[in-house]
Amino acid sequence: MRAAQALPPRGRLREAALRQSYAFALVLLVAAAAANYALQPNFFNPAVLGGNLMTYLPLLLLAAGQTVVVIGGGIDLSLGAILSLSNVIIVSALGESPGAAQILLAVGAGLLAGALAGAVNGACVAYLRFQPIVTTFATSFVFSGLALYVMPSPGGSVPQGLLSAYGADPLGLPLVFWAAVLVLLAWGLLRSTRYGVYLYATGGDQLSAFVSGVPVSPVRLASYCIAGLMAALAGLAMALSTSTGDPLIGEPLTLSSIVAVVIGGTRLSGGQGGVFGTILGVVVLGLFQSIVSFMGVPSWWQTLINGLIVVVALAGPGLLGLLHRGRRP
Amino acid sequence: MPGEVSLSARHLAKRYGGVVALADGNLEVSSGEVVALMGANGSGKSTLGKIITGAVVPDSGTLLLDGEEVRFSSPHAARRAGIAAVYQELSLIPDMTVAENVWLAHEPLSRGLVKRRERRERTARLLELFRGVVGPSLGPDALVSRLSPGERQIVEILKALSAEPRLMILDEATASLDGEQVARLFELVGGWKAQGRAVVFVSHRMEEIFRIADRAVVLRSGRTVGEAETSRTTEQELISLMIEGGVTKRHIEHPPGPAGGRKILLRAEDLRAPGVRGVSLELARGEILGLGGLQGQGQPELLRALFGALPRSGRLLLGGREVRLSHPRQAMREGMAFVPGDRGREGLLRVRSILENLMLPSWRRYGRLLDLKRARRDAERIAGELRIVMGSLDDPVDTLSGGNAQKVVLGKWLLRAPQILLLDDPTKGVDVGAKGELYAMLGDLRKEGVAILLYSSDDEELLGLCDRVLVMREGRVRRELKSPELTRSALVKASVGTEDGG
Amino acid sequence: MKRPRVDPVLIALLLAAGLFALGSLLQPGFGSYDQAMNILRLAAFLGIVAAGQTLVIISGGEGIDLSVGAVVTLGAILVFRLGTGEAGGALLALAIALGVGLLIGAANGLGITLLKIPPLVMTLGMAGVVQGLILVVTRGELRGETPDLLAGLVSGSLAFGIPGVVLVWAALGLLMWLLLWRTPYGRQLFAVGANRTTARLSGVRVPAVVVATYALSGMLAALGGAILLGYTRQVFLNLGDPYTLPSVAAVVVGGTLLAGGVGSYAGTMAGALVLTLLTSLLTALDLPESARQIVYGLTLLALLSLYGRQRALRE
Amino acid sequence: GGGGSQQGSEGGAPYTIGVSNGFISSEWRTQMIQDLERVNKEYMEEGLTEELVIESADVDVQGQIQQMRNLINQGVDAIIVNPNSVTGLNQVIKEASDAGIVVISVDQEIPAEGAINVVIDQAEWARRSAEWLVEQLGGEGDVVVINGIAGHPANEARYDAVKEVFSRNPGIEVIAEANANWDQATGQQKMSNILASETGIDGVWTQDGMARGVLQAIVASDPERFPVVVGEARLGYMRLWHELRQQDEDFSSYGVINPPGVGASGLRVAVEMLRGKELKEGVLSGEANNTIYVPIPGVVNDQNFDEWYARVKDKEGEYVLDGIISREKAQSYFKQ
Ligand SMILES: Nc1ncnc2c1ncn2[C@@H]1O[C@H](COP(=O)(O)OP(=O)(O)OP(=O)(O)O)[C@@H](O)[C@H]1O
Ligand SMILES: Nc1ncnc2c1ncn2[C@@H]1O[C@H](COP(=O)(O)OP(=O)(O)OP(=O)(O)O)[C@@H](O)[C@H]1O
Ligand SMILES: [Mg+2]
Ligand SMILES: [Mg+2]
Repeated sequence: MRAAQALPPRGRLREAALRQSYAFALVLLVAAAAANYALQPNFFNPAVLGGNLMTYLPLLLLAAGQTVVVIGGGIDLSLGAILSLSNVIIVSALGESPGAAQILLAVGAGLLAGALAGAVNGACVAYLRFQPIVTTFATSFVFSGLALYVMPSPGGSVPQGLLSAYGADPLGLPLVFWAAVLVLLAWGLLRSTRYGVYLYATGGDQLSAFVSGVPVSPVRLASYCIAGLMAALAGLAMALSTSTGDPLIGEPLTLSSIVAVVIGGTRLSGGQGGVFGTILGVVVLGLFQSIVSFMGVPSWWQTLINGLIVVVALAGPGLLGLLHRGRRP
Repeated sequence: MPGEVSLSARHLAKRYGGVVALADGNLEVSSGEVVALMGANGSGKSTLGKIITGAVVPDSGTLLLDGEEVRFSSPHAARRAGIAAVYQELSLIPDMTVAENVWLAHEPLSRGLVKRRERRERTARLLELFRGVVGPSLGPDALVSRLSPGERQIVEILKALSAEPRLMILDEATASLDGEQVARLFELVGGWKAQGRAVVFVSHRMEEIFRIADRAVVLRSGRTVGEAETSRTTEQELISLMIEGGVTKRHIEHPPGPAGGRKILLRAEDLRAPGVRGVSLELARGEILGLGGLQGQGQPELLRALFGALPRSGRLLLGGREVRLSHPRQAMREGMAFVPGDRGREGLLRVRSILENLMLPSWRRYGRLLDLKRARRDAERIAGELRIVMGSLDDPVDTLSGGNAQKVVLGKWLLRAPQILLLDDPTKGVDVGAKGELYAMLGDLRKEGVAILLYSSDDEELLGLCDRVLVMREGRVRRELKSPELTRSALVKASVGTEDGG
Repeated sequence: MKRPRVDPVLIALLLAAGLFALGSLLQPGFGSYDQAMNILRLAAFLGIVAAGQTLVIISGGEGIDLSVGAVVTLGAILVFRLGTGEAGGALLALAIALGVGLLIGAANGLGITLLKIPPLVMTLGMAGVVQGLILVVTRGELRGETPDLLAGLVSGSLAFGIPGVVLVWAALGLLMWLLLWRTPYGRQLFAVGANRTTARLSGVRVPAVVVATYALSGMLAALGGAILLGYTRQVFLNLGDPYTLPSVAAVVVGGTLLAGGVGSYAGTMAGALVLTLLTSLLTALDLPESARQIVYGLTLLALLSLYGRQRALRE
Repeated sequence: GGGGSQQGSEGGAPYTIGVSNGFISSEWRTQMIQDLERVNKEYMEEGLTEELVIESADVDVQGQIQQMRNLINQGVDAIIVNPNSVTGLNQVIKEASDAGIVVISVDQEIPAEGAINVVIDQAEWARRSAEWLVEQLGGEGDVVVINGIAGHPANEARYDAVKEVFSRNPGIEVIAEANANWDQATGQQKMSNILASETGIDGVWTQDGMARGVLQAIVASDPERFPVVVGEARLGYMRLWHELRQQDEDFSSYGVINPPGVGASGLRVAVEMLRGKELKEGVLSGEANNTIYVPIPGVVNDQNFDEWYARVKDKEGEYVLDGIISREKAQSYFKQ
């Protein structure tokens, strides 16, 4: 530690950069963007880029919520199901040609459902002390069952006005950019509150946090509620982008959200990381998929190559660590 | 100036399943008073403390604060009532900074947002209290995970202090502190006393109790069995209260010289490892070699490096043959054994049975298809030899008290009949009774020709047990002491470096 | 801390009996001998697939293996493709499948120990890679045949109408018991799950044990695939997918702690039985799919409440 | 090929055609891709098309949108898409058609503006086998239904048609119903559960992709009398059917072909459109009036079983009986 004190300014900068959990995600982002550009220069055409970024929005919202839960020391396998549930509730409540009040009501109902679903998870984990992975696996059945009950098969519609709002690009930047900025602002605010400190403390060491006076159970409960709410927002984004309700739409996103969180540098065991990294992780995952398309490999190889890229990305920090260790005397 | 305070705990009881942690805990403490809470391992001191701070719910009994009955639903509630504690198992979050930890759950706020700048400043002010006895790296922004145990202990104390408590409980808060740090803490405690705060002080170090406490309350098997003013009692009296059946020897007599000719079993030359900066030493058959010095001077790291648990450079010779140990397993094959310093985290498998803990290093000696009968016989034999007090070998090791748990850690190595035994502060948090037994055991092993390298944070122990003591400072051996130079004052001088030998 | 411990295996078995009784009350045919054997057979698949999962979860360190589904599929495909000809060919194919499963599992283990990738995402990524490999190698054309040996073993019954696969399962149970309780590996596995530092300082080569555990998990998943093939007699690209998360659930319902260091395969066997009974009961009941999912989820939650709970912060 | 050559005549050739497939873990989908590649080769040899640009991965709706965007960026002239969502791709399809790209949705009918659906009529597909089942049972009997994924549009369309057929025959009672997610192993498990707890099953209606498992379960239960089983037109199922026919003359089954070649049919339509042809009046129908229903290639029944079986029995593994419209058929949809 004394050595750290004596580091020259540049060394300290590097040290600071390395300590940022998202440093590696940033490197991946640059690399993936460069690869995309090399393979398909067209990719950075603003319209194209904007369109592509828009597709990341639901996962971005979902993974941001997942990050909060993970930092708090949990994990949520039901977020995809909550997304579906909110999605079908919003679309069903919109009805045929809703007025402004009804739109608000529908969106409100969807978000409330998401937060409530999160509260159920949180209550089971924080107060009944069930293990998070299996608990949320179990509740994911409950939520997707409810989604199926609300809307047995895809349908409904979203009014054109809302759809065009979703496609709008205020100040020439796509909505997803503003959404990311908003999410980051909200996250920054959350981190600056006492709750933010509590969240990291709880994820870092529950017992220590508890004896230090952190209300651990309410903190965990709230983290699941926030995730549920974010999943509901993702469900709304999904409704706006697909213009319909679908009871199965969220399921494939759950595990991707966890991968995005990890690639973004958040530690799965809790207490470390952040939403900024996760947003990078989401974009990186999306860019990976594009790389595979632009490489023009035969379709049979696409899944394998995509899988390998993801594994290599996950292995990156560990590989660097190995090399680093190898260099030390 | 904190207001007057008086706390009275009456007939507190707490059981965990079948274990009675506290049967009848009584304690009175009021403003301007330092009360020592004493008792053997497992006598319920920590439990009593935790009930007072709301970390544990009592099964029965009452707690009166300023004459009124209170019931704290959480440590948070207790802190609001002016009670704060330094817990025996530290309560810091490793990946947060010192400032974040100190102010956890009572951060300075403005409009709902944490005032980070103020938090830093206030932390820096608190750190001033320990200026001179901690390294310069201990600042508000340092990550707790990078601190030494002593520094963490200090952060923990500051954390309790930051709440400006009227009543402060220090549960073995000095366990990881060095002499200077203890002295500084005691200065502070004196100040608090003068300010009218009340302090409950838990320690196994008798000398500290006589230095700081006004009164001592003694627990035995979960019951308050007596109390005395420290100015009117003696160590022996307190010990006889703590231990049923009366007096135990605090130290073994200085053991007789090594049997037979001097045969070097272990020789290290210019050993370097993280925290160790070039150590050379020789350890002979039938010798107890002590490692002394202030805490955090590389002693545990040296032991680990010798045991192959830390990467190292330099030469290591066992019985004259150079070896390269890159994993503890290899050291074990060479007849080495290592009792780590943190029993719970490094010495035991807490959720597994006593049998499994004892057998862990030796399973492979029981065949490909384990001969469980033989394993059980061997485990029973060693448990008997060490007089481990337990229900059955199949109980989780968690059911044992500290001293008995430590015997399990030692026992698992004795089963392998090691030739070289490395011990990292083996009596830390072990009560006097068990300490005595451990000392006797080390004496026996020495007689059998085992070479023992012992690090202890307790100078008396080094003086009482060792043939020679190597005093370490900043990762190097600064001085070698053997009788007649091996005295208390020489040890202290060498530790703080007023007299430099290296 | 001597708590009167309720044996999770016993609870799970009682639950299974309870569910079976409930089933026969609600649905007349449910209590039949045939149905009992049928459920045992179905439970055997889940149980065999969950064997490796049990080891992985006991090994701690957030251990979980989400690649089992993909490896099950791959195992079945390999046996299907290579296991032509008579019994000798089938055994060779089986050996190759197990070997490939072992390698995949070892790769998981190396990623987790050497590269420090969290098990959940490492094995998830591996599932993607394995699925990709399957596509590259087969190009979607699944040719081959099911060795008679396997089909006979799984579907044939040896005595009292007990399906052969149930006996295979029982034998595996015995082997797992021996592995966990009577071998140095087993004891070291528990030690590694309970406390890695202690284990290392007691001479256990922790990374080796972890890699071996994931390798075993991969091998057992491949075995599960081969046995499942005996049941379906045809491979499909997503044959194993439905087993991944239920295998985790079976382990947990069987009382093994997700935190590691505590657990048993007997518990997993009972857990597999409980989950299979639950699914069967819900299939037999005349409910819309939405209600089935809700009831399944709620029941799983109720099961978790029995002993899937973590320690309280404040006792 | 340069993008946006829809209006161009043959001069725009060779055309680049993109394929977007969002689900890979099924035999049906892999065969769809193979059919596409095979048919495209035909056109390539004539210099009409380039190598296909195929995007095939397990993705969610957003991932498929990205797939399509990538195809647009690569300047393809047409996109064949098997959509993961009925309306989710509306926006990106609009983008594509604004860029002059021909979009053909295969397998799944979607209402998107700018897309032409080339599909079989799922309701009709299901109705045929349901009607056969009712007829076999003489309008009376206890029936078990094994469906695909609850909430999936194709599943709902099919089952709605079946329910409608059953409702016209009050003697038919559905005594058990399960969702086996178009997964053979799950189908086998669900069916064996039902068999163990239900007695007196007269008939089974199931969708494709699970029927072999369902039949296997029935065989394993060793029934005194086989129920009448609606099966699937897939080689795996037919092998079992073949065995059963040899053992038991009365065994009766039925499989309606659900052709993976519908993707290649879509390709044929796309090529004609790229060549500048215009669709005839009245060819399009369906809810959004943008659908070409290609004929269901056929049915395997007890009468023609041997003929079909002889034709396909040397194919590999889980071959799905197929059908691709001929070039002439495709041209017949267009004005000359
Ligand atoms: N959470 C717990 N669960 C079960 N038993 C416990 C628990 N905490 C304490 N005990 C048991 O209660 C008894 C009293 O423990 P306590 O920690 O209060 O002792 P202590 O006097 O502080 O001992 P030490 O000097 O070793 O710190 C011991 O037997 C201990 O094993
Ligand atoms: N895996 C094993 N299986 C069977 N016997 C073994 C095994 N390992 C060691 N043994 C035998 O057990 C006895 C004790 O061996 P040893 O003292 O080397 O144990 P160890 O050091 O704990 O194990 P290892 O040498 O494998 O690290 C010897 O006879 C040795 O051959
Ligand atoms: Mg204590
Ligand atoms: Mg050996």
